[in-house]
Amino acid sequence: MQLTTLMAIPLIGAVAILVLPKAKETLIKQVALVVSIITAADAVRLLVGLDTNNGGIQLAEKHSWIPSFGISWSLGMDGIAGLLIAMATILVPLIIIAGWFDAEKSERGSVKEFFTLILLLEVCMIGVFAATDLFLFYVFFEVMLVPVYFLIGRFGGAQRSYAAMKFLLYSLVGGLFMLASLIGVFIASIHELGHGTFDFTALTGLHMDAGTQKVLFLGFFFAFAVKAPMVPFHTWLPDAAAEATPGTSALLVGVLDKVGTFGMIRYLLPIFPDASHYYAPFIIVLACISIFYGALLAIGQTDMMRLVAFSSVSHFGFIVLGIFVFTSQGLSGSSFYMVNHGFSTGALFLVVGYLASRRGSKKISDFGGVNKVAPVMAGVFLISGLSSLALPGMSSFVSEFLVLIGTFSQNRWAANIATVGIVLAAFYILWLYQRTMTGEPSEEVKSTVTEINKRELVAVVPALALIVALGVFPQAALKIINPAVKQVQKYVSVVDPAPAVGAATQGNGS
Amino acid sequence: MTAALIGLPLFGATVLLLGGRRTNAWGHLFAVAMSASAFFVGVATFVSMLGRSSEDRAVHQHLFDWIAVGSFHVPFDLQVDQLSIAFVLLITGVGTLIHIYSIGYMSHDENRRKFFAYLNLFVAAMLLLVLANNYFLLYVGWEGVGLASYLLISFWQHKPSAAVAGKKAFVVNRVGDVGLSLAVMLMFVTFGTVTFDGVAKEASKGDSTSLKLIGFALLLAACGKSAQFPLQSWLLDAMEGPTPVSALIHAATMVTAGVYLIVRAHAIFDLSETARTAVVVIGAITLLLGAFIGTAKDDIKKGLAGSTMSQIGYMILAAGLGPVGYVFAIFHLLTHGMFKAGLFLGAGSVMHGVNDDVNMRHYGALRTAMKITYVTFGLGFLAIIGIPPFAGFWSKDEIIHAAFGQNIFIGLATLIGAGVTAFYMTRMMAMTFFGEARWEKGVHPHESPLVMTAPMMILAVGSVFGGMALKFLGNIDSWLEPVVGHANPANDVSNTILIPVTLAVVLAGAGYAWVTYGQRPVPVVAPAEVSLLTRAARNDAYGDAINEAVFMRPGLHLTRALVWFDSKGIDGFIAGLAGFIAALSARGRKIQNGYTRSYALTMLGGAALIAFVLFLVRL
Amino acid sequence: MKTSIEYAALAPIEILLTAGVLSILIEAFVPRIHRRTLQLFLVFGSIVVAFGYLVASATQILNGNASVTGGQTQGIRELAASGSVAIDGPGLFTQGTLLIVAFIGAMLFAERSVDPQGDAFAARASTLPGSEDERQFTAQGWTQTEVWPLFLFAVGGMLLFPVSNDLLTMFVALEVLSLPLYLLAGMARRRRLLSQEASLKYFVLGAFSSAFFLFGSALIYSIAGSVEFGTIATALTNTLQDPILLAGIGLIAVGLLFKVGAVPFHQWTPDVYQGSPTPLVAFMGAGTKIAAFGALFRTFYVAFGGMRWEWRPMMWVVAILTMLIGSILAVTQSDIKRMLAYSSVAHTGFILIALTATSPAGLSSSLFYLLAYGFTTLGLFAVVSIVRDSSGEATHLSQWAGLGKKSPLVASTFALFLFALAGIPLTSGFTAKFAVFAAGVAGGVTPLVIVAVISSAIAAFFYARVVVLMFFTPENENTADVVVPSYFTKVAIAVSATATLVLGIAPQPVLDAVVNAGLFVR
Amino acid sequence: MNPNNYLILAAILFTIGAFGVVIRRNAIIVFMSVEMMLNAANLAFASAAHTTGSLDGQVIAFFVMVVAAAEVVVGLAIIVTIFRTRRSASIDEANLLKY
Repeated sequence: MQLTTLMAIPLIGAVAILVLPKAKETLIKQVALVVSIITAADAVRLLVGLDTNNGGIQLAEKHSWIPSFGISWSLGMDGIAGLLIAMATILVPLIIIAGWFDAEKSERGSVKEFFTLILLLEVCMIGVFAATDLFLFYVFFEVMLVPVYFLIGRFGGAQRSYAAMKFLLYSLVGGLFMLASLIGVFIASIHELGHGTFDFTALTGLHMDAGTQKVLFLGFFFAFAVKAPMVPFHTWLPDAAAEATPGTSALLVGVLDKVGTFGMIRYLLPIFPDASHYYAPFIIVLACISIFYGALLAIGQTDMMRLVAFSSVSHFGFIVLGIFVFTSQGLSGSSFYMVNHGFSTGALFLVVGYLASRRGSKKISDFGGVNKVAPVMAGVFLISGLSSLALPGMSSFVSEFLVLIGTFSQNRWAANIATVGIVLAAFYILWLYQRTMTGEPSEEVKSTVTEINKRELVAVVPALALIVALGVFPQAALKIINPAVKQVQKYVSVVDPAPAVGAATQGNGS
Repeated sequence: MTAALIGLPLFGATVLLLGGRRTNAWGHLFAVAMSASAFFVGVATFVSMLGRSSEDRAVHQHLFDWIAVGSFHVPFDLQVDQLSIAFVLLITGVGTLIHIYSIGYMSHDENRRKFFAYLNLFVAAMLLLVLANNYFLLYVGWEGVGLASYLLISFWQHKPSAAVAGKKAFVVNRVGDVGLSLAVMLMFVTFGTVTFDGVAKEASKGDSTSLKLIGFALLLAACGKSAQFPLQSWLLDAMEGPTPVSALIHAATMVTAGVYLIVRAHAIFDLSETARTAVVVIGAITLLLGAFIGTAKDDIKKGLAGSTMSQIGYMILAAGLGPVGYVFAIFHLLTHGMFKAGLFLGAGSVMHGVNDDVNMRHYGALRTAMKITYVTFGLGFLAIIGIPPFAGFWSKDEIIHAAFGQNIFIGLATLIGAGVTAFYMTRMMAMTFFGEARWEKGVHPHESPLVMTAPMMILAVGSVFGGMALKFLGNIDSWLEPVVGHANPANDVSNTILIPVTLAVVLAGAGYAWVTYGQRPVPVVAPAEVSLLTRAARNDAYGDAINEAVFMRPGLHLTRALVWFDSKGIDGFIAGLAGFIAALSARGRKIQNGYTRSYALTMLGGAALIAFVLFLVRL
Repeated sequence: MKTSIEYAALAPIEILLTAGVLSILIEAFVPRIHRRTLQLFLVFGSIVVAFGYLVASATQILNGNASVTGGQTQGIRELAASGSVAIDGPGLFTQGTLLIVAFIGAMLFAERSVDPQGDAFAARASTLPGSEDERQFTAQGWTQTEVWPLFLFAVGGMLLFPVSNDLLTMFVALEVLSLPLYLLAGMARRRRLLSQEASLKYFVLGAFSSAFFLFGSALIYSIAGSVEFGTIATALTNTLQDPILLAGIGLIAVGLLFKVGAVPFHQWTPDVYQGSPTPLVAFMGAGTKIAAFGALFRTFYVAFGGMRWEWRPMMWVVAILTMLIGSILAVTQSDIKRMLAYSSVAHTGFILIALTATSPAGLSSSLFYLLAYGFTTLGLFAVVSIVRDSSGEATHLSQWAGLGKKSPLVASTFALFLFALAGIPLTSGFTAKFAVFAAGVAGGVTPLVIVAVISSAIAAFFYARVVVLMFFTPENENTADVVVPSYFTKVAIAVSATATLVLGIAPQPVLDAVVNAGLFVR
Repeated sequence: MNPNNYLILAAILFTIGAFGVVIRRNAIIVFMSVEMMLNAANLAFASAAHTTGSLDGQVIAFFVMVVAAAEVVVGLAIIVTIFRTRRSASIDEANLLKY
């Protein structure tokens, strides 16, 4: 019941806020904050409690829900899910602190509504990573859309309805195709087991023929590729990220999009091993395209939020790349990447949000010389940026390099191409810094952009601290991830390629 | 012990950065203390090494397992061997001097604390670079120094030129880093390990292709960091940074990291003829190119930067010569570290005296105004052009000698380089300290305070005796032998002929420069109508122009095209799809025309359709 | 065969029809002031009693002779009224659903505090629109209680329709349920011209379609020599290839597909939905669909089950057309009732997938779908009926802008129903869709499921658009108001919303019920 | 004689009726066309009853007449209301509801 309890905490918080009177805004905020902190603490507790020798699902719990469809409320987590849950739950309080005053700004939504939605979203985020029943996963996958839809549409910027609509329709369409495949899997399980089931472990045991796998794979992959987002299904992200409040964007890109890549590791590879192998080459190509495409478009952006969004497209290219090379380094790297990217992009979105809210504009050209008027702000911005361009010493570097080396040992060309991506990353981040932070501040900047305040600092520092800490001691996370990754490799029956000469003895290759 | 080396300056940086304004008052002193104590730790380590026999001088320190995924194991281990300690002393020694110098140089800057924090950060990163025991950990230091260099070059961020220069340095370095990443990956897939020892042990088993590729990748990395052709362009812009930075990072230490890398990876290069040749060629090109650029610069720092390029070209070339060259590469690296740092500090002192004017055409006759600077700079000058017995002579001459041993053309390249070096250094000397005063009005040249001149003097001492000390006291080649293997100079051209020849060339170059710039008056504004060559040299041999034309402009066009494609192409397609459905809907509604009879007709049609399908199936 | 009428088994139908007769008498003899109260007692009473009777008999017979075959309880199998009425699991379940729908529908009919002038129906249907006496009647606050007998007969017909086991009974039931609806459609209190037009179109086309049905039955009769489903089924097995037979099937299909509003027999739907009084639309939209689908399933599973290979392709075509055209045409609608009408067409298409699957799963899933859909429809139109401006219901979408600000509760409830239609998980709509799609894939009609997925994607757009209007668009001067209804509507909405959620979150009991309902009796 | 001819005749009548509905504007005539279709069905039933030798068909015919009568009542009621409102029995004039 531990995971159910974990999910119950924010849910109760949401209900509590619902019953609170609309006017008691501060109280509402405090409740939301406290609840989210408790949730985070509990999530971390569970994560630490994980047995690092066991790659399987832990803390498993299972309660029958809709027996006629073999659906059960079954939760559990392996290292990957655990880390992602911890990441998400840690991010939420930061978002709440950062967005302390975001709700007041909107003339539509109320504070009460805002924080209720955030907490409900947190419930879904935990659920989607903790679900070990494919159907349950799908339910959270879809239900998640609703709070985000309202968060964007009610609290977003000028183009919010358009952005919210685009986001919803993209995700729904993806989800519908996933639903079709989902049913396909269900039927397949009926044919093989005699009774339909959505239980993850049971599904991994199916022996679907390659043809069926290839077809069903596509439905899932489409949904995940839209979520992830991979080129060419990415166009919803920049709009959504640019229109939503910084906190929402951080959650959207930092956590929700991970559902796509998480789904690939957790469901695509184990349930459709043959299809995964069959499609891997195409997906690797797609990933490489995403890396470059995202980076180049990030360079071409004039809006900071959009720039960050496109940089994420590039980052997701790396994650997907690492997943579909099937090597332990690639998979671990991608899993670790998901966590780091959550923190770094989250921090970046928040800082950009601070700037935008001060200057009243997200346009890069409206800034410049911020370093002079708000050095600490500039510093935080730079650190977030550096973590996004994977500077050694930051956790993002470790994960990115793991992905690259994992790719290299499997597919040199992809690795070579992807490696060039790190140059572009350096360019778009530092160019952004140069254009916004350096030079002589304009009058508007001088008058509007004030130094980062304590609250805002408190919101980003933990994320950055974690990035650095995990950069120096990545093993802390990796030792949780590795066993889970080995499990995944077993599902796709892949062994790491041995080095050309000697030295294979050291280390545990496969 | 070893960890402390890195820890102290890192601690300094952390305190100063997190401490904020509170540390403004004592920040710079604290930083100096950290750097100095690191130096003393280094010395202590060195002494303790001397106490041991050459085999077990190397010290390894296991801190913790950094990364372990599958068979990819990277320990967070440090190692101090004869090669590293040389660097440690150079970095901490010169570093500390420059820290001290900066106290004076940056005294008026409101961000001085930050400056010292960055300096400490740099020292820490550079030490990690040379103390790591594997290529991947080295990578961390490698980009760490890149970051420090970025921060320090664009330290005066309000100057757009500085900001741009910093970004350029980092990005170009990233290009080099691609090489390092690829090298690490190749090592991992070929040997299954990325530790220095591991690779060295397995190297012999590696196939020639992989070895060659690794070599090339490492060379690319070296080019990026050490501003070698074709990645040299950033170094000249890097002079936007405060002069101490140029002295420490862009002359003495960081830019030589490439040399360190190649020497470190000697196991690879020993086995790959092709890779070595590539290194030599790159080195040769750069040493000429750099020298060439140096000849036409009126900006004293840019002139020195060009010279740095060319001097590092020498080192790279030497490193490319294989076992015979490694030692001399490091040898020259160390001497160069001393005299070039001295020269830069001198330049800084000069600028300090003339209100930060860098244009040598506004100098002249400064020898009277700032004596100490004149003397120290002069000694550095003698050292770099290789007049015996000054430091440069010993190291450079060895390289030239070894080069001739390798191949006559390479030898000639080094020889010419020596001549050109003499030319542009003499030119610089003449334009700065001799001739008539061409000072801007309102400029009253004055000597710098002791806090600045003292380091210059110490370094001047180094430029005088450094070479001899290393050669005879330290007898460096035998010292480094356990690391880089034994050098056996099988040489047909004997030094007895070569030394005079070299000297002659050097003197010729110097003499020509003296005649042109020492005797005749120097125009205050650079003459416009000059030979194509001079123009090319002034424009850094069009390095930027080429980058601009080959990468930047096409890149930006591509970006614009993609942005258009993203909105019009991909998004347009989706929007088109939606529009299409909407249009269908708008058309389809019209069928619903409100006339009951037409509805009935539709039903009849439907009945017909149904009947049709039913009968169709039956057939 | 012995001629007998099992009154017990037919009790619900009898109760409702008797109630109908009684309520006519009330109209005739009870003074006006007492009529309404009496009628309400009669209506709700009869429905409740009928429902109780239904449940009782169902459980009692289930416990009695529930024969377990093939792991699945075959449910109740009994032929009543000399085989012209089939009392079996699916039939009873459909009847139960219909009675629930009728009950909630009746509450909406009874609502009289949303419209200041009275209830949703014209004070006097006979008066000319805009005429002097209409004004007077309205002024005197007269209301028509004639709607109740019509309502009761319609319910009676609906109850009979899905259980009728021969073509004649089915035809009669069809007319009994349709004729009152034709009249009710024309009785709107406001916008009477539209209402009357709707009534006319509904009537003419309805009669037209029932003529098709009847002629089809005649053709079948001429082949099978009987109109009784069981006999037809056996008779047809040897004369598969007869063109007359195919023609008969086709014509019957036309008649029934018209009632469920399948393309290309759907064109009455938008006009009637838009023109008719909203309470009626709620009741008719849910009830007719349920009853008609019950009949459709029975006819094609029992009578023509043997020749599914003949008629399945035809259903493929119809289903595809229905799903696509329904959702595509809804995209550009600007009137909320009209938009919902088109969406109802699309949903018909989804249920047709279950029909085409021709499997037990198809049957049970459609039963669940109809129940879920019934609640959602009632809820939707109940909300529509309380969103009004001075001239009556505000059905133009632009008037819904910013409704979320004006009345968050109502708006969110409506959003819930819309999400259910769009098939967002944790709402009944999703469970239903999943069940039907699963049945479809299992039944080998995967392409239909793909089409369904695509059309759901299209449909998502216009559902989301309403949410955007209500919540993201600032309110303007012609934003409608939400009137506070009496408990009738409140409860109706509350019940529908609860059901929509429960069927989404804890659908298992109902799923068990539809599975245990078993198959049709032959 | 061949009983199928009756069916054919019925079919012809049915078709005439159907086309009547589509072609004629006057609501009354449209309505009569519908009745004609119903009666075509009746004819078919009666003749089929003869061929199959079961009386059901003829009984059904009676049922249908009753139903038709009921339909007439409702139909005329509606049509008359429309007529009184619009002063015209043309079915085409009632097309406010469309698209």
